[in-house]
Amino acid sequence: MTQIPLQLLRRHLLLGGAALFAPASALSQAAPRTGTLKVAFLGLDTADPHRHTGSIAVQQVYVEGLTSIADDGTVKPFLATSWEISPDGRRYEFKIREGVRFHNGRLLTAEDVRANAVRVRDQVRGGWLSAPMRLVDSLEAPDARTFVMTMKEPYGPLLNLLSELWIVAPESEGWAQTIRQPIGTGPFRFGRWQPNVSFHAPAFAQYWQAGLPRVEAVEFSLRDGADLSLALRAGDLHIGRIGYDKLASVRADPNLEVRFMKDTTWWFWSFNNRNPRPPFNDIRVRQAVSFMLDKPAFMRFVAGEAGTVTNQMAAPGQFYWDKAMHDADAHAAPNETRAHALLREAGVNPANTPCRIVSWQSAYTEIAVQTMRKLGFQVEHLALDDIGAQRRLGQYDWDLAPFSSGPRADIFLRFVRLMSDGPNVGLWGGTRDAEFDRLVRAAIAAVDLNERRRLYLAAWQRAMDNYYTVVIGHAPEPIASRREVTGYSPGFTWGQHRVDGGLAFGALTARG
Amino acid sequence: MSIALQAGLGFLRQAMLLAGIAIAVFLLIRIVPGDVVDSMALEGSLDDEAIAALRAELGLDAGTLTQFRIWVSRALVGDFGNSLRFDRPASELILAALPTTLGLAALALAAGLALGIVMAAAAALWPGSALPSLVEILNLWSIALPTFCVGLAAILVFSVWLGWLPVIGQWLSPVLILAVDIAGQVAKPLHEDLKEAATASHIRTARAKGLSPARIVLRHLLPNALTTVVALGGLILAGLIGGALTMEVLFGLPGLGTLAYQAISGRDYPVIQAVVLVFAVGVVMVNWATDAIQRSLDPRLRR
Amino acid sequence: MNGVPLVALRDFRVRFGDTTAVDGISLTLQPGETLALVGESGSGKSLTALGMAGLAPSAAQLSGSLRIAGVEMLGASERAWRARRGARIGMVFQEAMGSLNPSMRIGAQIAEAITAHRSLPKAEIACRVHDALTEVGLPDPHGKAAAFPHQLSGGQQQRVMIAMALAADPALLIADEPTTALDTTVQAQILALLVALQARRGLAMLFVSHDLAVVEGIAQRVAVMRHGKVVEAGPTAQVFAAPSHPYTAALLASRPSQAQRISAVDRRSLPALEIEDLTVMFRPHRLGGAKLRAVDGVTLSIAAGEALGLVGESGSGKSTLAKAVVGLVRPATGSIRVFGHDPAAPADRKAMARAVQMVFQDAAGSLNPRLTIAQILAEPLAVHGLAPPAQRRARARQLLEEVGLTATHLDRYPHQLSGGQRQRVAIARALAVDPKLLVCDEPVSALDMTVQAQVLDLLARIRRERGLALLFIGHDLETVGAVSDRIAVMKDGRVIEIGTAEAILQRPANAFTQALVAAMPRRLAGRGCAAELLAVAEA
Amino acid sequence: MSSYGAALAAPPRGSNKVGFSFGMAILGLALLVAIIGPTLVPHDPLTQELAARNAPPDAAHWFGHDHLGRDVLARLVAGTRISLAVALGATLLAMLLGAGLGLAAEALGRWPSFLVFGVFDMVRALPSILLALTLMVALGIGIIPLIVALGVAYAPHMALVARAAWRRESATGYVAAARVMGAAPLATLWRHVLPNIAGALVTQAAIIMPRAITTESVLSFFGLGVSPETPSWGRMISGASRFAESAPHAVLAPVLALCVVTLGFALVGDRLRLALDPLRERGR
Repeated sequence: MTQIPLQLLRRHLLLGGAALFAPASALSQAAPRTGTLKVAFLGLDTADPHRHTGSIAVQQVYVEGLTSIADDGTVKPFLATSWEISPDGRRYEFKIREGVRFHNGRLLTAEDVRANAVRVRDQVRGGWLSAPMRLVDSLEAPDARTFVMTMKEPYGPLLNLLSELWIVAPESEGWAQTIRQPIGTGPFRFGRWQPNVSFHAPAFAQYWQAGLPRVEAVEFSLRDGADLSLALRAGDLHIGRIGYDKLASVRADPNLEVRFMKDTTWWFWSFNNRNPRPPFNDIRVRQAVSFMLDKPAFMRFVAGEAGTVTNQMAAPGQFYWDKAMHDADAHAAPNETRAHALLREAGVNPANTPCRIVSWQSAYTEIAVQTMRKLGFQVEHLALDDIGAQRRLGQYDWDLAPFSSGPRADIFLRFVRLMSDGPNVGLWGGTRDAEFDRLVRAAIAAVDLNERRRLYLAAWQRAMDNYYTVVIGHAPEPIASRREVTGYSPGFTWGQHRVDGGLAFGALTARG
Repeated sequence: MSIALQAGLGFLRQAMLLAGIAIAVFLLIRIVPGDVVDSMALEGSLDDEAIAALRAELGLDAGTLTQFRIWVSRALVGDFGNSLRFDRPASELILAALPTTLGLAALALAAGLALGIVMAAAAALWPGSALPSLVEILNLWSIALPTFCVGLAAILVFSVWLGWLPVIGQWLSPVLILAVDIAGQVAKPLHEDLKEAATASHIRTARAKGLSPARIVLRHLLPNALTTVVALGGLILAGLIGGALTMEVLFGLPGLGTLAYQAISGRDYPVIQAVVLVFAVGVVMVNWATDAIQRSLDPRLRR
Repeated sequence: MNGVPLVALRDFRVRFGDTTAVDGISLTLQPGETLALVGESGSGKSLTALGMAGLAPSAAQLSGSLRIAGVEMLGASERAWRARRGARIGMVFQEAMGSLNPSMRIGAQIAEAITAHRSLPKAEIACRVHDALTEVGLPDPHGKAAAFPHQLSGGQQQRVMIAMALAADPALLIADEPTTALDTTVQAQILALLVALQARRGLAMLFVSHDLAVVEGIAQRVAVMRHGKVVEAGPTAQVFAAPSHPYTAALLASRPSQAQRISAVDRRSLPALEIEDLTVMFRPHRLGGAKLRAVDGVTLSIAAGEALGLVGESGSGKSTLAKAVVGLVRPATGSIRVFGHDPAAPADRKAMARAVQMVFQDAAGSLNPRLTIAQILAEPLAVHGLAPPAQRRARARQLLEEVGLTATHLDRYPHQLSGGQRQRVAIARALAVDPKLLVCDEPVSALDMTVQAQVLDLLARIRRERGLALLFIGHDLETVGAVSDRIAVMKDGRVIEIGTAEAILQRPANAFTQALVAAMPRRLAGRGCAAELLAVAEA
Repeated sequence: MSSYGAALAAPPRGSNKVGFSFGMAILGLALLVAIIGPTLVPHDPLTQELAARNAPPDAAHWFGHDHLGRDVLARLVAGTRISLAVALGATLLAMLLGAGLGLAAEALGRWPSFLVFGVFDMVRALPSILLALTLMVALGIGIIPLIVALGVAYAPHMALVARAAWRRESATGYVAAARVMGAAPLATLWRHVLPNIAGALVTQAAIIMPRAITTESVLSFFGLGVSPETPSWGRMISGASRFAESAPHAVLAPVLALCVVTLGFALVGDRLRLALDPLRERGR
């Protein structure tokens, strides 16, 4: 990941890129589709693409958005060919791509887009889009090719978030309630779905990008809990996430190739910020804990060579990452002496101080537990399943929470976690800091990109100073694919179909 | 009293049992902290207002009693409600998962019983051979080796190292593992039963008639030991319905066990209730059938 | 009686490791002859019988010589034995119910005995099964062939066993205590049947029994066994008339005699027991079943010091009556008064317990296997505070001595005692509280003949010494008659006849009582001829 | 010699005896390890040496390191204590709940018994793993919830065994004799009934204990059970199973320990069943 992509600067000024793809050549159209790609990423919980966004990996293959997050993390035109943003940053005018067909053969119009936006605004609670949708002033489709979205106030992350506003034909079964058979525009159709088992999506012959997709169908394995690396090695899967702990064994297999996602997963320890219990409300104690942290060892443990240590929510090299801030990290390496000194200074005797740690059941949480134990605290560890942890975090009767969080379509989706009214903030200690909120709000309202970056960094500096959440490091998720798969590469987010890559580009060559 | 009346009374008792289980399950689920809205909030962004609205929409904010009344009135007509996670009727999910579990249980039980009975009978026929020891070993195997340990080993050996079997979705390993486990549970008690039955007076009578050993084992010993097999089979099948859970999860088979496991960790109330009820119906039916079969096998119990 | 004997045992021994169960016996059995093998439990008689059919347990080591029709069979192959069993040797066992396969139809079980030795067409087999069932006097042979064993009565089951044993037309029938488990009237019928069949078919029969009296009417020769040895053998008449061995004499003398009857009846004071119109019902085993009326309107009384014998066959309700008397079951209607008090709802449970005690049929089951004899005898003393802890052992010893045991038994466990000794301990326990009424529920029927006599003697002596009233329950008139002043006969929950012992035994009025009297082994023996038995069989 | 004839010969005891001694030896050793083992192993079961992740056995660490660089031997030994404690606790709870409630209800009369055993029947109709799974989610993870979940799941088995023994004992001649003797019902219960029920319960306990150990490991494998760093065998298996290929020692050690101890219980339980089952033979 190199320097700040220029597009980021440009996109808000007015232009979306022009149509990226040349008209279909007769040659590529002629290439026959062969084989079924067997893949495994995240699950699929609902057939309704608007319901909530937990199934982004799977549903992107049959529905598409106006925009798409490209490999470099920038937002690109997709179902929209271009857009214009008014100078005050409130009015977005999208030009809708021509020749895009729904799976039922009907052509996409601006009115379809508007209907989808209205449905999400009025019917869907929760999800990433709920916050921007609350800020919508009006949704209009003045003509068949134009969609206009007017906001009550400027909202910087909108274009990125629109990459997850899936466009579904309003005639889809269940539109009024819950969509059961979505009719999208994606390269694959919504085929046979067996919850928890598999999802079969056959290729869409009239897909608007000529020559795509290159396989007859994709089949997602939706079983969770199974060790995918074994299935990959055995040839039962073509592409799948494997986890860092299987990296070595997968790499040793000549039939498999490992690539990394473009955005990162990040690891952090949060303190209880909503209702901190003494002595963890003392900044010196928080500091002591942070000095005890062996970030390099931790990152080596969770991600091996793939991990990098830093102190920010943006990964090193990304636009919103700051090198000076990174270099000033006091906790880049552990300092046990300082840790103990700080505790003494705060008058804390850890031996008679209970410390309740809430976490998931991943192995890395045990490092946190052992660290606190080493510091001398009486540790009580509640290792829970997803929902159990969620519930427990919401009670705010704990002291420390080691967690991780995955790739997101926009940096705002990371910052929002520390805001007073943010979604699902338990993992980050339920921070309530008016000044932090103000800085982030200013950042998303800022039309100028550098100003936005400055405000985000200021907000983050405040979070670091107060030790709300201590970032340990980042690592991209490894995705393994078998050698017979060509053309596929993992993207910035989990979405498996995007403007410049994904399953539509994947092809199968004969084995051996 | 006629068989039909007896069976009817037995059935009534089981129905009462099921009603009790339904209530218990409903209450039990309510103890579990967290609900599906928590689970949705986890994946997306839900603020407190949205969470409250969602709970109201799903009827989760109503009183327990009200929820129960609604649930019962619908469950009686086969409507267990929609899965909260999948937006699909729970009954549909169960119907989709049922064949896998039934198939797994039936195959494992058939293979296991066959192996167990043959081993026990053979060991009774040739007590001097290695067979009785083999029965003992098989029994210790099934007691000492948890199926999930064997399952892990099987995946590693047969699917990864040898590459003979697929890792997910294959049936051979789980069926074999369960079958051997069942055989071990059946063979020993049956063998002991046969040995003990061999001391019964009517076996002495059979010998006094000059019957051949094979005829005595097949015609006199096994039929009388069959009630043991049926009783054991009933117990095992009831246990197997639960034991299949481990195998299903381990081998990624889309059965009821997997469904139950995921529903429990996902707080998918309607599915949990439905699955547990289906399990309970299964166990109750098995017990009832076991009883009925035993009755029909032993002429002394027919009346 | 010449030529090759059918069975010849010479110096026949059966050993289990170091213990010798059968210790060198020599016997012969000629075709058409009936030999009775008599002895008490553990004498080796059954083992000898099983050995003759090659059915001795595999742990047994056999030695000596066993020739069947001249062929040495010791060490013969299983195949050779199989060819003889059923075809040459038929066997009938004591417990018919257990000896029949419960889950196989009777016809099939008999057919099997035929087809094991020769193949015949199906119709022929069915025909033979029918004949076999007819021959043993079973009504509706067709229906019986299709029935399961449990659908038949005990006597019918034993008839089936006999039919099965004879189905393949053997020359030798081994009958191992074939009548012991049956009611006395049925016993007589089965004996008669065996005698008739033996005569009709010219069978050789080995008749094994613990009861010398039974043997007298059916065997030409008798062999008496004790501790694995034949102590006396000879023609039946000779053995009975002039036993040469003291053990045989003891066996013969062990038949209870009326001479033991004594009377200390006190009719003036409060009766020991008064039962009026007593009915006891049992809840049905299954829901919806009819209630069982075990005791149905019984009225009787026992004066202080009197002995009442209650006789009846299994299922007659006599044991239930006994339990009601000690308060173990509650009456449905009617009243029971033990010295004027109701045992089911006693004002004072302990006082009631001191008034009436019970001796159970199954002595082994009535003694807790985890306690020593001293502990068992100390329990009533402790419950009623009859002796301070320090003296309980001494008192227990006195009680043991009273029932003819010694202090050495104090520290043993029940299973280390013989059956007779256990019953003595049970009696001692009952006597510990010094009761005035003793209820004895078949106290001797599980015991050997000589032991029976001893226990009956003991009961008589105790009664005499203590002036006890006695309710003595039994299934056999001879035993009951030996201890009772009066006898009541029960059938189907009712008392059908009651009177003095002499009256019942000499002049029974009721037809059933007459059958009971007629079936007394001594009576059978007294008539001593097969013709009489045949007459009974026909009845 | 005929085959079934041989079966007639000896009661099936001889071979058990060796097995019994062997089983007792295993259990004795396990108990010893649970009690004094942790003081003998020079390593801490929780200390992580991240540099030595999945390191194979060597002279200082006989069983090697696990995926977090912890000493496998130390964890195995500490796990023996926890696994045995969980099994014992669950079994005792099952006994208390099952036998206690069951017998109390049975003593109280027909209706209490009908109700209580109705509840037990209901619990029994749910697969124990499913029940434990639900209970664990409800109660949270940890040793005490685990003991409660397993105890509740196994209580009905204990109750049935206790009731059967109770009914059998109540029908014996010596209980009748004690009643006729005028002994108080409670005294009879204490002196004659309970000692014999205890035998049946001990036998059942020997059957339940290994099941409890196994179920603990299955629950832990599913992410329930005790908290992850707690060195129970189930947690060790579930943690190390992902590395079974690269570090087989870390998963083999707890699996073998589990198998051996269940084997010990099986061998001992088998013998106990024969020795204490009053249906078979009285007296010793």
